[in-house]
Amino acid sequence: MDREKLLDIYTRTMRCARSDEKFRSLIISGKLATLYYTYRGQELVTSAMMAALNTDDYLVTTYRGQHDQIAKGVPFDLLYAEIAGRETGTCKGKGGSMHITHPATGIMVTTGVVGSGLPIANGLALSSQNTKDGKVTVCCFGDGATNIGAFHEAMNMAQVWKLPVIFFCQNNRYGEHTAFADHTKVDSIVTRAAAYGMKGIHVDGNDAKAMYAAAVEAVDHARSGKGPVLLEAMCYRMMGHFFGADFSYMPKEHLAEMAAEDPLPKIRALMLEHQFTEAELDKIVADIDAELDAAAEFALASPFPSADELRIDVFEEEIAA
Amino acid sequence: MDREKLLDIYTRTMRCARSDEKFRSLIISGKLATLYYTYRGQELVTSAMMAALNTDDYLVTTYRGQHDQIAKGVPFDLLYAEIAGRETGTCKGKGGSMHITHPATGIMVTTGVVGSGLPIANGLALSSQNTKDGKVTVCCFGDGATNIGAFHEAMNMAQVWKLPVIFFCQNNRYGEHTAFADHTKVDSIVTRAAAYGMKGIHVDGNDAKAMYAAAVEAVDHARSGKGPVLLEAMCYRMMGHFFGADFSYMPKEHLAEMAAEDPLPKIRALMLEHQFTEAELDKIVADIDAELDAAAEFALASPFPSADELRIDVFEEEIAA
Amino acid sequence: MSGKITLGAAINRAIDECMAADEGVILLGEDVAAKQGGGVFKISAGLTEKYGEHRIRATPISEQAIMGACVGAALAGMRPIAEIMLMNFLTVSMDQLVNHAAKLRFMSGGQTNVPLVVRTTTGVGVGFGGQHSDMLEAWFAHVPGLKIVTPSNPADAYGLMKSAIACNDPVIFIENILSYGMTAEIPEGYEAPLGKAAVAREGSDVSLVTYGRCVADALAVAEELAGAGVSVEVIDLRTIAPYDEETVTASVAKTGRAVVLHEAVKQYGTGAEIAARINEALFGKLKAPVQRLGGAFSAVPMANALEQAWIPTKDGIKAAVHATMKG
Amino acid sequence: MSGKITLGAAINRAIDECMAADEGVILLGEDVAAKQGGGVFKISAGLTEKYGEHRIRATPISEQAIMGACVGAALAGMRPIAEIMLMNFLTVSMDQLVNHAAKLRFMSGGQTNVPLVVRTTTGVGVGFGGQHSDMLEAWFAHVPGLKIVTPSNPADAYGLMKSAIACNDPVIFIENILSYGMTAEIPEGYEAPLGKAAVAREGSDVSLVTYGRCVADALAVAEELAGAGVSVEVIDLRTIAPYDEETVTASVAKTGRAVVLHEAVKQYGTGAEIAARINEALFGKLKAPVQRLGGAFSAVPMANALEQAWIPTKDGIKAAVHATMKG
Ligand SMILES: Cc1ncc(C[n+]2csc(CCOP(=O)(O)OP(=O)(O)O)c2C)c(N)n1
Ligand SMILES: Cc1ncc(C[n+]2csc(CCOP(=O)(O)OP(=O)(O)O)c2C)c(N)n1
Ligand SMILES: [Mg+2]
Ligand SMILES: [Mg+2]
Repeated sequence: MDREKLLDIYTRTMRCARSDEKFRSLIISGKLATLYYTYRGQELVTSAMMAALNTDDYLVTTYRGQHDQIAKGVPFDLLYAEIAGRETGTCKGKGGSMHITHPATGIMVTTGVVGSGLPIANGLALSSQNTKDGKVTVCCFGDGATNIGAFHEAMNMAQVWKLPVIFFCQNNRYGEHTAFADHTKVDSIVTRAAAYGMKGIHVDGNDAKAMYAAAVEAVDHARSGKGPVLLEAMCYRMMGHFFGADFSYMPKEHLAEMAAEDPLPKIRALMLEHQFTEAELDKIVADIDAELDAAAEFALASPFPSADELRIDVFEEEIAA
Repeated sequence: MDREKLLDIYTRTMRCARSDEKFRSLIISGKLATLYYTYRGQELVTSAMMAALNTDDYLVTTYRGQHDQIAKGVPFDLLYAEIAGRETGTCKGKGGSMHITHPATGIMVTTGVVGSGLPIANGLALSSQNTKDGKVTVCCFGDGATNIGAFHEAMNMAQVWKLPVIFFCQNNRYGEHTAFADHTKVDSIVTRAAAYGMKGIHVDGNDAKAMYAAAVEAVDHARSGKGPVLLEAMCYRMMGHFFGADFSYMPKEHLAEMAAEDPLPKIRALMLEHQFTEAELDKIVADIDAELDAAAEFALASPFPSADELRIDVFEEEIAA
Repeated sequence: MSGKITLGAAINRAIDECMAADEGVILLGEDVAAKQGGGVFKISAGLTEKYGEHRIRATPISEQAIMGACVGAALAGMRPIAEIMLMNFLTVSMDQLVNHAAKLRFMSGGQTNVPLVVRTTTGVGVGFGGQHSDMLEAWFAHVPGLKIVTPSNPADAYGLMKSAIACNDPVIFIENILSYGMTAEIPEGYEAPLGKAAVAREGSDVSLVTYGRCVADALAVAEELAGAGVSVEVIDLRTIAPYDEETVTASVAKTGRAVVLHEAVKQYGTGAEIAARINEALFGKLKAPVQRLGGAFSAVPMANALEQAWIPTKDGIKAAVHATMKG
Repeated sequence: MSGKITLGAAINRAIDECMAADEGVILLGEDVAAKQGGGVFKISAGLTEKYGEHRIRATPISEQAIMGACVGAALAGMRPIAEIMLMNFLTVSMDQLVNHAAKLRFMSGGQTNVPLVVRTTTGVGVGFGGQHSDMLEAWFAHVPGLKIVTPSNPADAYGLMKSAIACNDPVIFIENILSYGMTAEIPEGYEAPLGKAAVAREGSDVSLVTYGRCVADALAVAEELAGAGVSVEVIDLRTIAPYDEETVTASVAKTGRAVVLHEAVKQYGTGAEIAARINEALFGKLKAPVQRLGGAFSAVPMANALEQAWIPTKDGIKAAVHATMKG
């Protein structure tokens, strides 16, 4: 992997990491009251994936997908305004953190219903297949989502039609409070690809090089018309199901393993190995923090949507007051 | 397989076969007007399966499950009355051919919604697991049903809980007008068992000995507490999706292959091999036909349900007129 | 475009014309392609030959995936038509339809929209029993973001389908198995805009508000009662929701009497909302209580004897009209 | 049983007592067992320790399988409770609930029945947005075979849950996230039978018919208006469907004025059926048009500013009551 790409992945990773810090500090300080599904521990898996995509490739993600959206390129100011419920947000405050949409960066759907993104991703990919626009669609979801019917139906249909879609399972080993081994009796989600005759890739998502290589392999496969891919990236959810939620149900051994696999120190070490200087890295982080401060300020200073918005966007035509 | 068991399987098979003939003749002659999903070609697979069960084991089947119900033991007279929409039917005529229920022979649900039987079968098996009543639950469904979400959710849950349930896929190679290869990109449904860590068995359902051995293996596994089994029995749907429906979409080669695999001549030949005489076999068929004639007569002579039935069985308490 | 055609053929013609005009119009559903014979009810017969399997896509039995794929394709700018074989099977795809198709325009603040048509058929009186006959339009009417239409005749089947495909929001297009065979000529350039009811028959004594297959019964009853000196105005809503309240209110304001009729279960059916609004709009001006007619409060029974007792009959409709005349 | 407890704890107590009394009572749902902390809302806390993992079963994320397993267990004679974390997720299990749980008693001619309780929670005002806040009771009220209850206070949460578990037919038990914290003492041996409304406050001028979380707002408004000389009778339906029409009709017959209030979207909500029946029962006897209040006609917005504008407010309720007093 060349230094430029590594820098790209590092930058996306730190944008995710710093934003997560920022959101949590805004919530703790009471400046922001919102349900926030922190993705702490999953910054690198998605950054390496998005670094293998074009901006106009489609993304479908979940309530926990702020890292996916940031790595895909959603502007901080619009994201922060949306999560703060302001009219300047990506969705005028109507969607909120669970429903970020930003077509300009290919973010077509963020769903709060587990597994529901996969069938929709097929439709985006179907349109690319018919219009030959060359796009691939990446659909992010978790390990727990692989036990719901929509996953199964979408996997099979994608393979039947050889759709250019990548089912990107960020296996963080927990679905809410339930450990992977308690909801699934196979060692790896990728086993399920075989049930559809689909290409499957299993990778340690916190290994930047392996993760990026897997992402490129998946994207090349899908973009070249060879069909869908199930890409399972192993990672950890380093906090509770949502920020503030207790996670005492995680065993000590798991917490220790998790701490050892924290992607942030790992990627920083990798950068230094590649002759990036501490100063260079700190500068990147400082710039991101400045951008985040401005975004938060913009968001919190923005007006709330007016009640008229309840009559707008229900249908194309506005509903009479 | 001992002669007695073979005779048992033959008898069940012929009960299915003769009843199918009878229904079709009643429909053709205009004596009966109903939507009838003939199972022609699938008589043996289910007879060998049911011969491995006890009468009080649970059965869940589909709109096409008349053969499953007959092989399980539902009395002809109640079955015919139900399908004729009479108050003397298993369900007082309220259910009809798609919803035969007969708890006395373990027939708990017949569903018209593809795939919906599997989650329900888990519940029946769960009750056996908790009450330790020693029963196993057999759930019949087709190849097409294996692409719907309910199949996936039920398979995974059954394995997570090691439920005493047998998912009995009668792979007749078509889902309505769609050929197996056009809706599924794996050679065999049993491949999917591995996606759940479940035991899977694939068998030529028209080979009586192999089919019965597979059924026994599955039942022993489930009943002994080792967990669920996905049993895929290959067979053919020798007519259209429902009786009278065109099936010109089936390729010539398929029709030829199908004719060569007709289970009825095959099992008769097998009986003769086992020193049963033509006379013995004909006597069995004659007795079945007599029973069927009586059943049809009983059904068609029975009264229609009264309109009051619309207020009964909605809730436990009758609805006021 | 001359000569009588069936209601089924009228739907096929509308889809055909839209597919010819716009590459983005596609059809997804079980058995819909040529290889499977153009659908169980043959509504898409002949379309694969013209537009190819990439636009007429026969699917696995996967209603969630069908609906979801259509939602995604619509988000990307296509105009997908999802065929859900029977209305009861919509129960399998409610999440995609209700939590996604209906809400994405709103939740995205108008950045995306879902120009989707969901074709589905159903109907009581076919002998399909409890899991294949339900009319569930009241559920969808309760969901902001969804439009629901149903044709009572071939011309409207053609016109409403063209309007539904042209609509930039999700539209549920309800077909009735028993209506497929109705034949009529489609007037050249016939149009049936969404949200506009049709006065199927003018009258002065009682307004009979209905839609879909029931319209035929309503017209038959109106004809018969005309003989008996009762003038019944029949309103065919065509768009079930959001419905043409203006036309309904105007009619009832004129007659002072209303009967609301549908095949769906009466309780909590669309008739409840229509009756409630009539009462709100014309409080004190009605000559009699609004009469509501609908299916019985039970699952649809399979036995023909019971099924016929389940649906509103012409005699029942007559009785309801007479009841309003007492006031 | 003395001392104040929360509504959540009251539900837990009812389930606990039923589990102690009957081996057949089991609970299935995501994260419900001890290992997962007794559910996201901790309603099943402590039960696994008492009754074991074979009766308190944490499930994979599979609502169809959860509902189906409960249907099957119920058919076999158990009394399962399905916890569907949030009401919107019922959209994933509609087939099992509507085509199976609700219909099997009827379709089997009474040979089988489904003593199932579906627990689910929801609520507007929590900031959960478009896919986690819906009130869908009107859908289920339209389905013959289903009963729907919702408690407005801890005592009824306890009493209704015990009645629901004892019922031999499927009951949907709707909880409201914002009500879990309400505290009260549960009277010794308190009972809340299905199908019986409660007159939460007697009054003579206007009948305010509502249920669930809205009851608290209704009572607050009634108290306030009492000062202004308007006597409001508050009816808490408790069983949303089939509802206690006798109590509602008697109350409105007395007051001559009615306001129907719920959090669900107003259009095609349960209020439409209730208003329609009030008009049918008391035609010509009402002093004013029945007023209906419900959620706005849009998806539930996430922004708090919009969410507060979406739900019926106390001011809105007051205005509706005053509107009826004009008549
Ligand atoms: C259909 C459905 N059921 C339940 C939920 C509640 N829920 C929200 S997140 C979640 C866990 C999902 O786990 P996983 O798929 O592993 O994703 P992660 O949260 O770990 O990223 C659950 C059960 C939901 N949103 N949708
Ligand atoms: C959810 C659902 N979708 C569609 C249908 C319509 N339908 C009835 S039978 C059938 C084909 C089922 O094929 P398979 O599972 O192979 O069973 P077989 O009919 O071959 O026995 C379909 C699509 C249905 N009943 N339920
Ligand atoms: Mg997870
Ligand atoms: Mg088949």
